Amino acid sequence: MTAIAPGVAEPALAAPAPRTDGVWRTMVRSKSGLAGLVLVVLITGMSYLAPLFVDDHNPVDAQNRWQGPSGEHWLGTDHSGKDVLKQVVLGGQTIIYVGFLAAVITLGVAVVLGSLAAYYRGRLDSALLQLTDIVMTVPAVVLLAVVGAFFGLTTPTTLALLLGLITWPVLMRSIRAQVLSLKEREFVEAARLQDLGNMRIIFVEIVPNMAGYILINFIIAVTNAMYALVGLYVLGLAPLAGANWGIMIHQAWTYGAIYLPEGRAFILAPVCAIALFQLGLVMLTRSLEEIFNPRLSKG
Amino acid sequence: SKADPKDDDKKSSGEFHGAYPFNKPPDGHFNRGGGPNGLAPVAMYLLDGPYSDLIHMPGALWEWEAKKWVYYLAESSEFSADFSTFTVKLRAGLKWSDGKELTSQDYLTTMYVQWIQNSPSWASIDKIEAPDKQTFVVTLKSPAAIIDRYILKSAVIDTGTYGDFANRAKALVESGKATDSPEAVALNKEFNAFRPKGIVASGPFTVDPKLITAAKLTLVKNENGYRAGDVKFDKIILFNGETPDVAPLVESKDVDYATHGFTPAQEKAFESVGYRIMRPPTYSGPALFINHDKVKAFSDKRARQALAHVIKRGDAGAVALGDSGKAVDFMAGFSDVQVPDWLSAEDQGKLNKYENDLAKAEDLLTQAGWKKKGDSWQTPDGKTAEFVISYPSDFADWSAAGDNVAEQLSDFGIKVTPKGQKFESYNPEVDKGNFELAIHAWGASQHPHPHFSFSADLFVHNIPIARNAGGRGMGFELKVDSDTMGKLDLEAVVNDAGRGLDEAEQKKNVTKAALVFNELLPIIPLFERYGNNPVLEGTRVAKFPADSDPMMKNAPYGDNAVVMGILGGTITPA
Amino acid sequence: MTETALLSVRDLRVAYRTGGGRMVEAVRGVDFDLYPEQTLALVGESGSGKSTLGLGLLRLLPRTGHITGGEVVYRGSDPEGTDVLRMEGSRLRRWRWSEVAMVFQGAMNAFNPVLKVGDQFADTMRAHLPRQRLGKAQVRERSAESLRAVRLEPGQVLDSYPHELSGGMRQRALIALALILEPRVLVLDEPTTALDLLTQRAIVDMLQELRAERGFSMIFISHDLALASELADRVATMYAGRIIESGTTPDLFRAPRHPYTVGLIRAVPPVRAGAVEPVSIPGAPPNLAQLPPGCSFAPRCGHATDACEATDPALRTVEARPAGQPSHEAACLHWESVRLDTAPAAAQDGTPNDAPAKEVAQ
Amino acid sequence: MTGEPLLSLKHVSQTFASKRGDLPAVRDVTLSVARGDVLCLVGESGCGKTTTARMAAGLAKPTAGTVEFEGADINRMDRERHRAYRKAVQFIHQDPYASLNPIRTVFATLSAPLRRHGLAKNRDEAWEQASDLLRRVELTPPANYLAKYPHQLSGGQRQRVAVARALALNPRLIIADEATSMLDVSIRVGVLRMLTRLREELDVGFVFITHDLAIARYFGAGGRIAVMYLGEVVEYGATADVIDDPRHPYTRALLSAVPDVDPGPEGRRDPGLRGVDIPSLTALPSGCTFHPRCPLFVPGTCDTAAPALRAVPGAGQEVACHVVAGKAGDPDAVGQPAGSGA
Amino acid sequence: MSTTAPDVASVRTGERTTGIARRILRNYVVRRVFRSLFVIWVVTTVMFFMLRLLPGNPVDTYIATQMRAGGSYESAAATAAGLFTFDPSTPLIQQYGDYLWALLHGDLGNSLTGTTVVEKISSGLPWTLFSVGYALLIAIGVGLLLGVLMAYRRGGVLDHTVSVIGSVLHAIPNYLFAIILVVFGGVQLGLFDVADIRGTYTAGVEPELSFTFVSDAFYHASLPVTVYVLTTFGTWALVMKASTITTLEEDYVTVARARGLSDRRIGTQYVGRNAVLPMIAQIATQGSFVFGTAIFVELILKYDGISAELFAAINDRDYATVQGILLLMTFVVVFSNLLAELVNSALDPRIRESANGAGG
Ligand SMILES: Nc1ncnc2c1ncn2[C@@H]1O[C@H](COP(=O)(O)OP(=O)(O)OP(=O)(O)O)[C@@H](O)[C@H]1O
Ligand SMILES: Nc1ncnc2c1ncn2[C@@H]1O[C@H](COP(=O)(O)OP(=O)(O)OP(=O)(O)O)[C@@H](O)[C@H]1O
Ligand SMILES: [Mg+2]
Ligand SMILES: [Mg+2]
Repeated sequence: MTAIAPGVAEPALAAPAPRTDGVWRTMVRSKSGLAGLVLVVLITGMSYLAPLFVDDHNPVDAQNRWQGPSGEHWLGTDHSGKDVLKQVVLGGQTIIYVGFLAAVITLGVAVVLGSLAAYYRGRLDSALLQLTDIVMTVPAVVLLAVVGAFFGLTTPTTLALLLGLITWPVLMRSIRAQVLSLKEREFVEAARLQDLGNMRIIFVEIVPNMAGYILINFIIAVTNAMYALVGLYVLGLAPLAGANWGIMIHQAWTYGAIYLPEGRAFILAPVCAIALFQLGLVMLTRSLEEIFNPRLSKG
Repeated sequence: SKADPKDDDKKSSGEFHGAYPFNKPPDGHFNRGGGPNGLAPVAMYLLDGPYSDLIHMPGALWEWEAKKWVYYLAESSEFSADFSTFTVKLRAGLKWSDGKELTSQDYLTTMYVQWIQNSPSWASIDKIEAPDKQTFVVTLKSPAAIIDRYILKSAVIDTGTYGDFANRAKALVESGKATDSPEAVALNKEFNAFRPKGIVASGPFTVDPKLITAAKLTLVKNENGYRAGDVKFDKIILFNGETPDVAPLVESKDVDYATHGFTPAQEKAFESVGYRIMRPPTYSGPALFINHDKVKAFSDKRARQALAHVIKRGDAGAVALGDSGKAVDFMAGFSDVQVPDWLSAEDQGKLNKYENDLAKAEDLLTQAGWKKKGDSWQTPDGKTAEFVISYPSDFADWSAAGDNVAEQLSDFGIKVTPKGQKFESYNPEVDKGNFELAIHAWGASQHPHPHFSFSADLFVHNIPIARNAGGRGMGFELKVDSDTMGKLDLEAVVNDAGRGLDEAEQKKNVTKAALVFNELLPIIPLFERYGNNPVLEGTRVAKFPADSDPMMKNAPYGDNAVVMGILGGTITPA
Repeated sequence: MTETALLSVRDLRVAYRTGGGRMVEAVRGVDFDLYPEQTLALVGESGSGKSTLGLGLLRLLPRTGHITGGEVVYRGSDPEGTDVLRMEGSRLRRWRWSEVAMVFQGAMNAFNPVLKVGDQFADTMRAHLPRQRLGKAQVRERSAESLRAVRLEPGQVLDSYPHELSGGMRQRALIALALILEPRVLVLDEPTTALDLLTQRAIVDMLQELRAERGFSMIFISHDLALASELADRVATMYAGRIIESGTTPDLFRAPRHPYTVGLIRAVPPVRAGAVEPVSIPGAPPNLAQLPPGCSFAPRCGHATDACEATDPALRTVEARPAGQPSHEAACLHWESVRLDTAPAAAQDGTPNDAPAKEVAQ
Repeated sequence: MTGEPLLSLKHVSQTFASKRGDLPAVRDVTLSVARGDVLCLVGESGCGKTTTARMAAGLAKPTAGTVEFEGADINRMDRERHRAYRKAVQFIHQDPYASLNPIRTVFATLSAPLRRHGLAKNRDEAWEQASDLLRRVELTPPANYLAKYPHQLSGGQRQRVAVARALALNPRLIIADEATSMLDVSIRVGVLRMLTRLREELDVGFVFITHDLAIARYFGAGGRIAVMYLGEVVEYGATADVIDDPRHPYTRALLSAVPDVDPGPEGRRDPGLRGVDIPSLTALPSGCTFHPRCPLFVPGTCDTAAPALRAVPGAGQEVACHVVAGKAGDPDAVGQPAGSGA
Repeated sequence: MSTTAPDVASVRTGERTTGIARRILRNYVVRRVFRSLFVIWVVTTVMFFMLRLLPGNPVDTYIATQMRAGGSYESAAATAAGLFTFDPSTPLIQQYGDYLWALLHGDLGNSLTGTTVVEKISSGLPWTLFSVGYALLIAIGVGLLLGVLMAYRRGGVLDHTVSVIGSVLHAIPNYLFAIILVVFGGVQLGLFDVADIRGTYTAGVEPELSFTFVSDAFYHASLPVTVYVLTTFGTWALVMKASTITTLEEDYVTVARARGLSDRRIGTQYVGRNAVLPMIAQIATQGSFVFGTAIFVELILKYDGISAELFAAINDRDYATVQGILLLMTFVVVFSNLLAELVNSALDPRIRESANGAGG
């Protein structure tokens, strides 16, 4: 929502024959994929494990506001004299949680509705298509403002729910397109001929065939949700409770950290944290793409 | 690597670069309306705020330190001995920018248009007259301390443009119609839709509609205007925008003076590129509001006093505004600067200054029935003390104060979670009473009289006025029982403080209100906000008033010292 | 036929890069000569490297494919010959299609779907012929002529988009396009597999007429032996990236000497009554990434002996002929005992053909 | 051939709607097949073979006519009978690469119908039965194959798995749509033999679709054959009769177009068609749809009335041709190819 | 063998076919337009009620604005009291009815401040369309070009650089990027005059079709355009790369190479054109992002477009203005989708015929 996003990756209709063997090998073989994996694991690990080791008390120190990086404060202090590094280390949990949960919701809704619509066609399909048209047309800002005002958006879970519920239509459409083509595949017809049951056909025979596509879009959805969350803070639609990267960026922004050489760490650190996490995910996506789309694999 | 030629470039003869948000057409328009400075112009008039005094001049502006008027369009003013009338004498030979003569008739026009707009000034006006071209007489219904301000600070508008409306208003006033009569309402509606083609100015500057863009507004010289000869600048350029939009322009030295609420970080950055920071008092600031209806744990005044002892108000101020956030000392309900003017030394001594004292606070809480359990406090009803503090996330200083208070209290053992919201949704929530703790404003920056401060502290977000928003605000009952003053009606006391013209009587009521406020602490003022206005000297503007200048006591949003300096010819091009 | 060969291929090797940095050799040392006005048929099962060989000749391999060795010499106007593998840039570009053109396996997709057929004809001509010689009308006239030669209605076809043509029409249009610059060699990669019988028949007949008329050479790639036998003067059988038998058409179809060729012929059921029962070759086509040592056909071969599993036999001359005429050669240690009518024992009892005859890793 | 027809198509038609207009892919086709019987459908690409097969398999509803299973219309059956029909009639697709779900093992593919229809109560039973099925399609030992994914199998093996799946529900009729055309020459015959054996051993009926006359002849030996052209059956009869003694000019053209390794003494005959291009289904020629290409074309007759399928005196099969039906006995003597001069 | 095309074949259904086809087509277009109108109506209605559910009122927002600029609460409150033409007491349903009725008459109503909504929209819209359109054009152009190059040299330096830079830049929210650009590029490095470049054009330049004005407009647009382009081109490049890779594998590309066509011809007409096809729909959906994403950039750079207008109107609870702008946006979205369909069928002959085929 904060950038012109061409949206979801193109449906890659090549049957994603998963190469059960060598997933790990492919992953490790590609240097960038491995780097991505390491980044993601490191940052997630830091965000979730650090609170176990780091004292989360980060006292205000009104005398030491906007200190540049020093031995005591590696990344300096913020507008209230709090240690920036500590905030970065401790501030990833919510963002990552919201990103993942929102992505799960987006994907869940998109996959279920998309495959049902494509499989059953008819009225259900056109109704759902109409719905996506509408949800996509209503500008997210307005939707967020209204829903935000009503649901209070106080917990990460409600935030994730909201983000998820807003972002599903684009993905739903491409899942639908994929299922439309998959359901014409002969193996689906074969399953129908054997009366295997529609639900089983959809969710056991068809959907797993999009696993690669779904996984990749899941990752895209995670990164989108993370920045949408930051956008929510900046728009003032999500209450600024607690401390996380999004709130840090918002504070750095409102307190004008960018103007102060000593304050730049405060704004750059969370931006970098998110950017690195995202970069990690993107690089990971590339190897995943290779795993799921053998046509792309190169030497 | 800033090249000199660039700086030279900016020096171009006699330009003053200010910054203030304005409304660009088509939203912004040229219907100035009849309001006094800061009061009731038609919504979305091109330019609110102090700079508009350069175009539509008021009769006079106030010098806060000297406590006297500096006369502009007016030559003098006085109350009759029995305070039944107030007379303004206009200068002779004043001209509008369209060449017409500026007379007391225009004052009539102004005041009648104010009537159309339902201005509070008419609350105490009975009748207005212009016996001759230079004289304007107001007959008062009831004497009010503030009527002279309403009248003198009104931006005078021209009869050529607004005369028709004024005449129709006059007819209604004379036929005894009230402002809520259907005719008046219709007239008001019509007036609000009125869109003059341009501005007819009385001051040394006017607006060329061609020179308005979303980015900046250029005020050009009005040679006909009063003081046009004294003002040394040819042009005033105002950059549009709020704090984050304007900050880069300041940083790049494109702005000579800005009144925005900059953050300490920005302020520091400005200083490093050569700005001086002026710190005029604003006579107001953020306070901790408590929802008395909802949070019973604080219904005991000792609990509130304990809070005041816990919170390091200086820290909150420093975090929020750096050097411009000064801890409130007297806790009298109005600005520390003004306390000596209104309270005797003895009464000042009676004020509890609520020094930072955790032991005292614990003591008070224990007396109030709180219990400490481990690191955290329990309220008298045995629950762990946990509260949410709301604040508008878009006001950097308030949200910093809110965060800081939350942390200080949490460190003390009262767990407080911050919750930032956009002001637009936050403010109505407060008025509806949907909060536990909140940061909101105390004090008054427009008017020097403490009546306005108390009104802000006790009425605006409390039962008397919050009613308009459909709630009880902080729900503090104004009929109080105090140790110092016994039982009394605070609402009446505050209103009385602003009524009448007997200064001694006013002081008595102000003192009463101050002492009761100090004891009961319905709200806990945190710090007083001083301006942190960056000024750039030597580039386009030679000098701004020194910090020691008495004019620096003027509230920048009420009677702006820089605007007055430009008008007076004391602020000059470099 | 005493002329020199138009195209000489020696020890050509093509490998594909596959995942994991591995290479798969799809063409493993192929030799042949193509003489003017001659048709060489390449037959073999799916995956035996026929298309790869064809693409390799024109240097059109996909990104992952590489020519790893050998040489291809083309003797068009220059009797010295040009080394195709050394040609680069615009020389290569101009050589393609004007000297050697190719009709592809997936002709359905050989035309750009968003350009009219006529524009694609024009594109081709403009890329090769000097601009001044080509007026709009000339381009159209030449295209029309070419289309008429393949019995298409030029007025209709030139203004159509590819999808508006039926499969057969598209295939013929592609042949017309291939012939428009009058190349000396035409490589046809299974030009009719996707088409039905009657269309296939029409195209084959037409190719024969055109060849008679214009005298180009053809390399005809197919897995349909019967079709190959109708069109070709010479046939080469490919198996696992190599030519394992080659000779004149009667050599291969009347007296094949490689058990694989024999198997292929015997696997085709005849349409006429009274012919012998078809028999399939046991086992599955080989996996190029894991070829057995020795003869790659040995695991499926009824004649195989221990020797076959140890040595990979080179082509041996079955019947020598003078230069310029194809000798009959077979790459089998036991060629002397192989006969079309002596069926290998293994296949006769109907051993499931996919269950490996000998334990071969899948 | 033998017994009551198991499945019969009665005057079925299928018309698709397209942007260019109605597309009559199958028109008024009547065919039937009994247990253990084999019916081959042959014809050029696009003549409606697959569409007919899909209607027979219940994958598409005919726009006219009925498909009857044991005498009852399959589109009007109650649930119970429809279920019985589903189990009894199975379908094998052309492409063994597409008809197996790439992400499911052979065992998963085979056990799904077994479990779903209660033929196997638990995994062990399913495993047992799946092994039996594999043995039946000659994939032995089954344990080698059950855990494999389709991409680990060769084309022939895959097609065998597809057959095994079709056999899972003990069908009485299998509809095979070009079931061997994607397979390599060298393994095609193996699969055909296996299917023949099933037909013989299990008494399964077959509708076998192919465009390869040689295969039709080989697999359909002893059965019947229907030659289709532009959605209609133009010749229908015993395989031997039709192939060895074709009567319809279209069938004859087809047969003469078959390439042959060893064309025999008289060489290949020219199909003698007047046109190469198949007319579009959206703009069908009037009268006999074959008349624009037909060497026997008689103006005034062939381009006005559509011929019906009729028994031809002196031959076992039925033919839809005005000319052939009119001049019985010696089709080779039928008048001059009328179109050649025109 | 005779080659005559069906000579006597009196085509059975010739005339009728075209008639039917046209009818279906007309039908289809009609259906499509009805669907679009339905979406517009639903969105309009949903928005109408949602807006009114927003807490707060114009007075509070006015106060907030004043305070953010540094004014005090009390002064701002006094200024704002009772000044807006805002009557919340009318029943919602009646308001809705009035709204629809006015809308049917082409009247978008007046903003809170009395300006007509049409006037507001026409003052902001051209600038947003100009800047965002211009940026989209550049971003898509550059992105597509890079995408094709990346696909050709897959795994090369360019591929990796653009991938990394593109995804990092895309990851930075554009408002943050805008302020970074202003503070670092303008203030610190002095690459441009921060004060001068703000706004849509220089005060005093007559808005007319003159060289001065047009070049001035481009000059002022350069900052927002830079932001939009830098934050989006990478994604376009990546999407285009994927699409190109697929296209490169198509047979007709190999055939084109075999035909000896020049690389340029192949790159544009054979690869590029086909690779762009699947992206057209995606480009169209940008219509909806156009307004939504420009908000902060327009605010920060004081670029006086419609997005800033919308955001301000939402904050001001200026219902009529918000509704007006949203209606416009809905139109843009719906019609850019329609347009995409048209463009797609213009570029892709296959779609022209089968857009509604095989519905079976
Ligand atoms: N792009 C590629 N990357 C990797 N391997 C390839 C590629 N193209 C072909 N191969 C492999 O090279 C071998 C030869 O393929 P080729 O297409 O030349 O066979 P073919 O004889 O033409 O088969 P068919 O009859 O199916 O067309 C096969 O094993 C195939 O899997
Ligand atoms: N779902 C459909 N929608 C529209 N037209 C269809 C559809 N299915 C088939 N057709 C058309 O119906 C005609 C008959 O198709 P069908 O698939 O039955 O032919 P076929 O004989 O099986 O051909 P092939 O040998 O190529 O498989 C063709 O022209 C085809 O394009
Ligand atoms: Mg091939
Ligand atoms: Mg078919």
